[in-house]
Amino acid sequence: METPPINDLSISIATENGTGSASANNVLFKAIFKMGVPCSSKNMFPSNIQGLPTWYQIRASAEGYMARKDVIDVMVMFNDATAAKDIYRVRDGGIIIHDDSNPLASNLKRDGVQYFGVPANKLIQKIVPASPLRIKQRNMVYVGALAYLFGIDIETIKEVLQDTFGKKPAVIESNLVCIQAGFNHMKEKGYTQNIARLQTIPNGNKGKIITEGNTACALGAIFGGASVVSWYPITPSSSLAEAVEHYMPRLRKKDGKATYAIVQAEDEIAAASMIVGAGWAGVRAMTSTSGPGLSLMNESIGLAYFAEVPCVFFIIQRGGPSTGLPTRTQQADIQLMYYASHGDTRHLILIPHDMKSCFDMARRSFDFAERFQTPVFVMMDLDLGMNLWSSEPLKLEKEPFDRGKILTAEQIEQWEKQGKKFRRYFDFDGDGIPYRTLPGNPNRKAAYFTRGSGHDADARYSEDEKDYKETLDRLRKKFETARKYVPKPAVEKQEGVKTGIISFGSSYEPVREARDRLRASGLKTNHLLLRALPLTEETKEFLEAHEVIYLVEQNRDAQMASIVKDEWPELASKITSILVYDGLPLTTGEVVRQINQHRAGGRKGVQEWQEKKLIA
Amino acid sequence: METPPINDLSISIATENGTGSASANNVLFKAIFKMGVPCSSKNMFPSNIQGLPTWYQIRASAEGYMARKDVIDVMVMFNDATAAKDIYRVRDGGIIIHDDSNPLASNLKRDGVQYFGVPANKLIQKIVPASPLRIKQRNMVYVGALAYLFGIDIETIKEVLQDTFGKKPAVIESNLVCIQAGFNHMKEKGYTQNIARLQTIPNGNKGKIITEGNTACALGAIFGGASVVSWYPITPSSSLAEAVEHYMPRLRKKDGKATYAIVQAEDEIAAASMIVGAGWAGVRAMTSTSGPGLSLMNESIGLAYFAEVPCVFFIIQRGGPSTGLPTRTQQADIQLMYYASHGDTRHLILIPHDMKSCFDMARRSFDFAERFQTPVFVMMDLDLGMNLWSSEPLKLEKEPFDRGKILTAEQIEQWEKQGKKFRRYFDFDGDGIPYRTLPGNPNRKAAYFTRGSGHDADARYSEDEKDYKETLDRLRKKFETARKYVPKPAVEKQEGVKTGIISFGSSYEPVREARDRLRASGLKTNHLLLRALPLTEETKEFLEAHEVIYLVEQNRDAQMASIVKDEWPELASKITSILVYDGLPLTTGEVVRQINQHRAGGRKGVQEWQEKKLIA
Amino acid sequence: MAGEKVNRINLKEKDYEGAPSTMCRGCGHDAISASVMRAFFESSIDPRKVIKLSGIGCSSKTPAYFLSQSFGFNAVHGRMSAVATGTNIANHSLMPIGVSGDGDTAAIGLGNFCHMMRRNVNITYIVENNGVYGLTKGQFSATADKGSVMKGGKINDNPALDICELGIILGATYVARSFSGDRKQLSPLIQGALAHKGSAILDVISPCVTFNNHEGSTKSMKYVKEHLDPIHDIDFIPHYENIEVDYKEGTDQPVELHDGSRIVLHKLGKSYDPTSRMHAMQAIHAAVAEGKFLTGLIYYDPNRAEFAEEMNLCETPLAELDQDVLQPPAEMLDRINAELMK
Amino acid sequence: MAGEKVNRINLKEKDYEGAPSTMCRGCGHDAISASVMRAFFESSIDPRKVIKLSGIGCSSKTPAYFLSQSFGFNAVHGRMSAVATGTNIANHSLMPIGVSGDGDTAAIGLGNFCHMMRRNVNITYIVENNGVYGLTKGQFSATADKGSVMKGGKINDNPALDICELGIILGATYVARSFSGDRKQLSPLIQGALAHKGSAILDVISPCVTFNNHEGSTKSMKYVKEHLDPIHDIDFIPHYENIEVDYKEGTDQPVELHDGSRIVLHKLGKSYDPTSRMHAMQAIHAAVAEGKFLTGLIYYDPNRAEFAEEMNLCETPLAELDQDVLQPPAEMLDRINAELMK
Ligand SMILES: Cc1ncc(C[n+]2csc(CCOP(=O)(O)OP(=O)(O)O)c2C)c(N)n1
Ligand SMILES: Cc1ncc(C[n+]2csc(CCOP(=O)(O)OP(=O)(O)O)c2C)c(N)n1
Ligand code: SF4
Ligand code: SF4
Ligand SMILES: [Mg+2]
Ligand SMILES: [Mg+2]
Repeated sequence: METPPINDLSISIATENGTGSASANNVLFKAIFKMGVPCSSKNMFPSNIQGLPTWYQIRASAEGYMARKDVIDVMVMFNDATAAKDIYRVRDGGIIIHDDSNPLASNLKRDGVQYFGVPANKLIQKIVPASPLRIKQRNMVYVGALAYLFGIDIETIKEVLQDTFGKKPAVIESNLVCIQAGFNHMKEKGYTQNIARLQTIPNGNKGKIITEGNTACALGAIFGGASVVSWYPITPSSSLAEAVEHYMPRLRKKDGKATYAIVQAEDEIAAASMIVGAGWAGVRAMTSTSGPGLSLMNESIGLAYFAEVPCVFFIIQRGGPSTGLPTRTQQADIQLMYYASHGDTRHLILIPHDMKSCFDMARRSFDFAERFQTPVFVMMDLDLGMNLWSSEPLKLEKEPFDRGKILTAEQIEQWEKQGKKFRRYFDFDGDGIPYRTLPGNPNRKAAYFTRGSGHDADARYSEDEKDYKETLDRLRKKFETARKYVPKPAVEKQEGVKTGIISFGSSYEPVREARDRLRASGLKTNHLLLRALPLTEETKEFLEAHEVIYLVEQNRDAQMASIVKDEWPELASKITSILVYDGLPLTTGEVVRQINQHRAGGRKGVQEWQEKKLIA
Repeated sequence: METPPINDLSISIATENGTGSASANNVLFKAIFKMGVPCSSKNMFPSNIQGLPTWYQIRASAEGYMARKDVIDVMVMFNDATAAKDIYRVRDGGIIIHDDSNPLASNLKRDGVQYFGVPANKLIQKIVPASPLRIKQRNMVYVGALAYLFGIDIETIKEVLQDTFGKKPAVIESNLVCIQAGFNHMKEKGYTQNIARLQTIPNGNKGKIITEGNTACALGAIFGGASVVSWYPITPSSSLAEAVEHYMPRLRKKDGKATYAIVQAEDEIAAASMIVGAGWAGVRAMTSTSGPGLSLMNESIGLAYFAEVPCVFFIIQRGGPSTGLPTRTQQADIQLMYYASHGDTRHLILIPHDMKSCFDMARRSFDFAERFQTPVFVMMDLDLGMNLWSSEPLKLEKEPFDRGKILTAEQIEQWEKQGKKFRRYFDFDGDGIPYRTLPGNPNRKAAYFTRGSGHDADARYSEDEKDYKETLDRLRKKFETARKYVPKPAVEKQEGVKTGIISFGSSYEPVREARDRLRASGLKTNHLLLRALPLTEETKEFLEAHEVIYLVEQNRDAQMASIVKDEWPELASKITSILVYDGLPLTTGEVVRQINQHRAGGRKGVQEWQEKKLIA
Repeated sequence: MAGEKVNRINLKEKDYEGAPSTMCRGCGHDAISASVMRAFFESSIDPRKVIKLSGIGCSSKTPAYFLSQSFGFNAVHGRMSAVATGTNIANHSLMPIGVSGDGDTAAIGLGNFCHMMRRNVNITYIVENNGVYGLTKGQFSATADKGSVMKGGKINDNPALDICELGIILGATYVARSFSGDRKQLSPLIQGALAHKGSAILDVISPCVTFNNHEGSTKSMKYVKEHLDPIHDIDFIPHYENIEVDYKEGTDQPVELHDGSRIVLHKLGKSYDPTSRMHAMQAIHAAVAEGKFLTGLIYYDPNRAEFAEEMNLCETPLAELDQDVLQPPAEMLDRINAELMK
Repeated sequence: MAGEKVNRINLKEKDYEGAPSTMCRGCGHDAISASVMRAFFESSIDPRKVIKLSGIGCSSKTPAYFLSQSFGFNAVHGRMSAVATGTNIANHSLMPIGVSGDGDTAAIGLGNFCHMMRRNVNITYIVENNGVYGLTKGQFSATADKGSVMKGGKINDNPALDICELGIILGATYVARSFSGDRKQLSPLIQGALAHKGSAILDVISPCVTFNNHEGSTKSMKYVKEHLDPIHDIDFIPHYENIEVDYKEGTDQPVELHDGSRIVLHKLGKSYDPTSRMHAMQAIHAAVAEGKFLTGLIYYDPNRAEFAEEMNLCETPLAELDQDVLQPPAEMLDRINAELMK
């Protein structure tokens, strides 16, 4: 019997939410991580609190691929409601683990897979004292079963329990008993499998952290000096604001007093209006929301754009339109962010793709907002924001805040000595960025009247057509200036390669793996990682340098492609969109599948294919 | 002395708002119209109620051009606040009419123009009894003065007064006295001028109506069966809702009871939500708003899109972003309408360009909304909506309402006999359009549960990835189906002509005149009038058929061009955008100027020029 | 057997049922749904004449769990009141029942809610009031008591907004409060609301078993607390029983919530006259002063016309009018054209 | 001469002036601006310590017409209360004065307005209440009296929303009403509001000379009416005088508006105790019952802490903190990294 692959495994755990599986899954994932095995997890949870199906998919990958694996090797079938479908989610030759306290229903039998039963229910009756908590412990049983089958040693699991519940020995105990029971049961039955084994890699994950993008953003914002945070709860953005609430008290107290203010607003319009007020008053202000909130914030965003007030919007994208799928992932709010609000508006967008860039861009977003005196978006999605990602530790670049062009009372005086007078909306430097003063500035010439209505360079009310056009042109010029400042795309390029792939955000990881697979199958590709809007020269050059460009995005309407077309139509016609929008974290396989499909059909085939796809 | 040009004249009347000039201007305009002379007027009013500058520009054009004329022949200088600027708005050789009750200030003198004084203030002291009304009558004096100078005979004016104030003889009297006084004064002084004369054209305007686009839309909506109207006041859209309020009682009563309901909502979010509720309940529902309201409506629009509820949004565009210039015109909400709300959304937009199309499209908009079970936008702008346009009479096409796919109780029964069961969101016909039932349908199988969250073909709550993707794909397919239904562009085409112009909405009239001027100067152009989104094949063919295409739009960011680029990037790269966005009604001259500028620079020059323009 | 019992229109109780609930076990919202079904059954209302409306939240999901033969519209967050206003004038012959939450109604939806009541739009509007945002995992809502403690220890420092007080001063014409577990009081109150033409507001205290967590909680369910792991406790929800109460008019009823905290209900007595605004306000204030929740029909105005009536709409619902009624004759347009020629 | 008179901080009255007004002549809003300037002058407040806020409307334009040395923010329609909440926590050392209208506050802004008061955000919030949307040409607002007639003859059939009543039940801590022309009463009330820490709501009746048009109007200004042409009468606005009143505490004052209609003001007496919620509500109801507007300081709560205080903010305004305070040391991040490794 040949030796099984090492550390290459995907496990999907199907349970009902509210039954306590999350902590079991967490223990399992952390244990694999502690073994030093590169691993990732994707949590596919429902939009309610208790009683609906939820899946937790863990991937162990010797090569260190973090994307959701497209095949499932092992299915933990602990939810009767979805069992009939779940048995077909596992690959041929895969394994199904089920609770055989009762015999397996006939409709849950299929060929080509191995069934392992573990009588979790029966076991907990014995070992867990009667209490509402019992069902919860049932989940720990499959942890033990998996540990035995794939070789996670109990010691590692103990360490994880220690790390997590250190302060609650009772919890450690009761969990361990159940894990042990699952482990022993498999052992006694002498179950074996040969599809994969997990093997400790010494120092494999040494120095690595595990966190969610929302946490990384929250920390970045705090270290970036965010001082007013106003938000309204909405999945999947709440956990960002709540992480800020969690860390602020430790990080931002001054002799017992807060150097920050967090407001749970009454709605998103209020949240946005509050940070516009706060940004105008001179603090670094932020909010976090998702699609529906973004729609509601449109008017306030336009006010910030036209009155030139710095503020930061963290947008954690979820399945739209409307309420859509609140607990599923998507990248379909791109155009709404970029063109947000009525009238001629264009906005700056930062696009993180991993934990480090979440932290760094969150921190820098306030520099951009203040430098350009405009709303700045940090574009996230549920996969990046709410799933666990392993990463190098977050690092604080020691650099001064860029507060942009703020004039103090003294500076105004000096200006006057030079015969120069403060004019709020005058383009002194020819870059479209005016100077601002902050309320409370004691200089009698510092005050100005801000408005969302027409104004002249001195912030006076004006309906004059020249004043109006000048303002619009300067705002556009400011936007053009920003192109030189925003983070440049990261390009991986080999001479002579004619196929390019463009990706951004949470698509980066699956695309990275897809490129390896394509290379293996004979297709070399270059890659450009978009990290910000507006687009920059690098992207233009990348388009010029390749014959076919695949632009991968997680939406239906090729929204990013549309923005590229707007900039360089003649080049953009080379683009073939890879569109995935089923709400699940993007898989490598889907990217590869679509790219191969195009190549099969050739360029024309591609168009047909896209046509078909759009209306398929 | 050579004879002056006949019926080719532009008069700009500068006054202060709230002083009663509007009725004087109205009398003057109507009088010229009654003479049979083709004429148009543009009202440039401030965003307050009393005391700010306002200009009323009348154009008489023998050739029947209705666009704002780029040169002003006569300036009625009745507002001291703007006089210093106004004297330079009039062309060299033009005429300035001023109130010489007091001597003309030296800073108001300039060369190259004729000054005619009329002591309006002094005159009204004599002829109008003391009352707050006196100042108002002062305006009638310049009406008389102009009548004398350009040959409007007093009889015609009397008729107009009769038409307008028929029920108030006192008003007719008091106005006439002042007009006469102005007339006589010029006569006594023996003033003459030679720049233009107005001459009666028998039956010139016979059978023509004068109205505003908002009125035409209101009538169209009423005749289209609009039954629930919910709106929140905002310039320049209020007059549309108010016209509906004005006409409904006459047109839509059934034995004393209303067959309609009009609600002045508490805000735009409520207005939009109300019509979504009403559309779902089965009536033809509409709202009207402008930029800020559109921004606020984004969430409800997304709900209507995803839950597939018919409703109509009249968007009267004004100067943005934010509060911007509420009383100035623009076409800068195009992208926000087309992509409104978060997630993957695309919307149907109808684009009227004259009074007839305002009426027809407003009426048809409900057919499209119900046929496609989706929000429909009617894209207007302030120039089209609030200025007076002369037009052929509005005509009611006798055609049945298209209520789309609505199933009655009986139909459901029949279906069942055929073994077919009603499924709210199932694509029975392969066109992406499902069948719907209306609340109150007595068939026990008729009811369904509507939601903005994920659902399956039977309107059941679903988070399943296949259900979700199927819904998104069907919605896109429905949108593609709509391409075959929406109004096609109107194309004026000559073989062999290589230059094309694309325009839409209020740009049509200036472009029509611009094409004549360009032809005169040797450039033949073909023209395509966009009348709806999504774009259709005709536009593609037009792009293919021409070497250079000028796309005229009244915004900064070439928003319509961006949508064209999104459809056909390789063709769109031929487009050169003509962008005008100073908030004033588009002039022929500006269109011609920009086109010639491009041709001078050639294709390359064009790009540079646009670059410059964007960041100028 | 309930299954056999039929009402005046020959429908069984199960004819008023809906899809299976997805609420947490023991959630007050399910108890309210039960009272809603009971009320419709008792009042013998034809489900096909009813429309169900809601916003977004756990509470707003519940209309899917009763009256499956009725049309339903689960709108967006906070907009049920505006959507209801629209459906109401579009078809005034339908009977609207709306279910919302304290977040949906008193936070994002507050403005629209107030204006709906000002217009006295005809609706039975139930606020399933648990003081938290359940669906987004337990943040405070505007009706949370000042000083109450959230899972995680955060303390609420804003005063609670009183839905009934608001209803009374804004023009609602039927204002009542009850408790989710008091079916004997609640379902008649709902029947009354359904019979009433105008805005009938029911503020129903409905404990959230998962996130309601007042200081009392430390005292309660010791064992569970100790053994719940701190990070993931929201991931596990013990199976609670619905709390039922049954007490006399004019009396107090202390209620122990799932987390061990206590509230006191006071049921209005027979003598109480609900037709005076000032009395109603005073009664509420008095109860609050004693730390009690007043329950029962607190305010009632039988005289004010509902919105659709104020609009002077024709008998036939607008939604049922045909083109021949909706489209004026062409001659009318000609007449208007003539006017526009002057 | 006023010009020479200086206050405690050596500023002249003209140091409190702003740009020329663009209101209609005789508009109540201008009279209120005058009282605002007077109040700031009398209280000797440094304009550089003040921020002016507003929404959208004629009323909301007025902050440009006073205190030109103060920073100002004319926000979007209905959002002043939320913007003010943000500015307040960003820099609690500034003194915010907000001017809004009845449309801005009671229609589109109602929800945010209520929540601002619930939080007791520190602000002097003036509602220039004319019962109409002035800037959009005279539609009814939510504070228009039921039954009042609009230019064009439309009749309002919704009850008027009472800003003061709302303020009292939602937690505002200083609630007063006055009349634009009553400078003697108004400017001290404003001074009191400026001195108060918390949400101070002033509901100031401020006649719109152009669009206020109650039934009384037929009786009034006969000559003008007859000679105004029907279509364009909004295009002409006769020059009205501002209506001034001056009357004793505890007495009534009938006021004839520009269009001939009449309202009756009743000024609270010295004996009145504003610190009881219930009394305040009763006083308002009593006056309404007699068809009068109660004026004066109706409710006052000196004890409740303002929002910024509840937030436990540091002395230095957040807006004045530097990077060394705002950015935690790198070691803190290392510690967190360590935690995230478990
Ligand atoms: C515009 C918008 N903002 C935020 C959300 C997220 N959200 C969903 S439910 C909810 C609050 C629900 O609270 P409540 O109305 O009290 O209902 P409960 O769950 O407590 O019954 C929120 C904020 C949303 N769906 N839409
Ligand atoms: C979002 C939005 N909707 C509508 C408008 C149009 N609008 C401007 S002012 C106003 C109402 C003003 O009424 P009020 O607040 O009472 O002020 P007043 O003019 O009466 O002093 C409206 C509806 C707007 N500017 N923004
Ligand atoms: S979270 Fe609370 S409100 Fe929501 S279903 Fe569970 S118990 Fe009910
Ligand atoms: S319209 Fe009314 S509110 Fe506005 S400025 Fe004129 S008088 Fe004042
Ligand atoms: Mg709740
Ligand atoms: Mg007003």
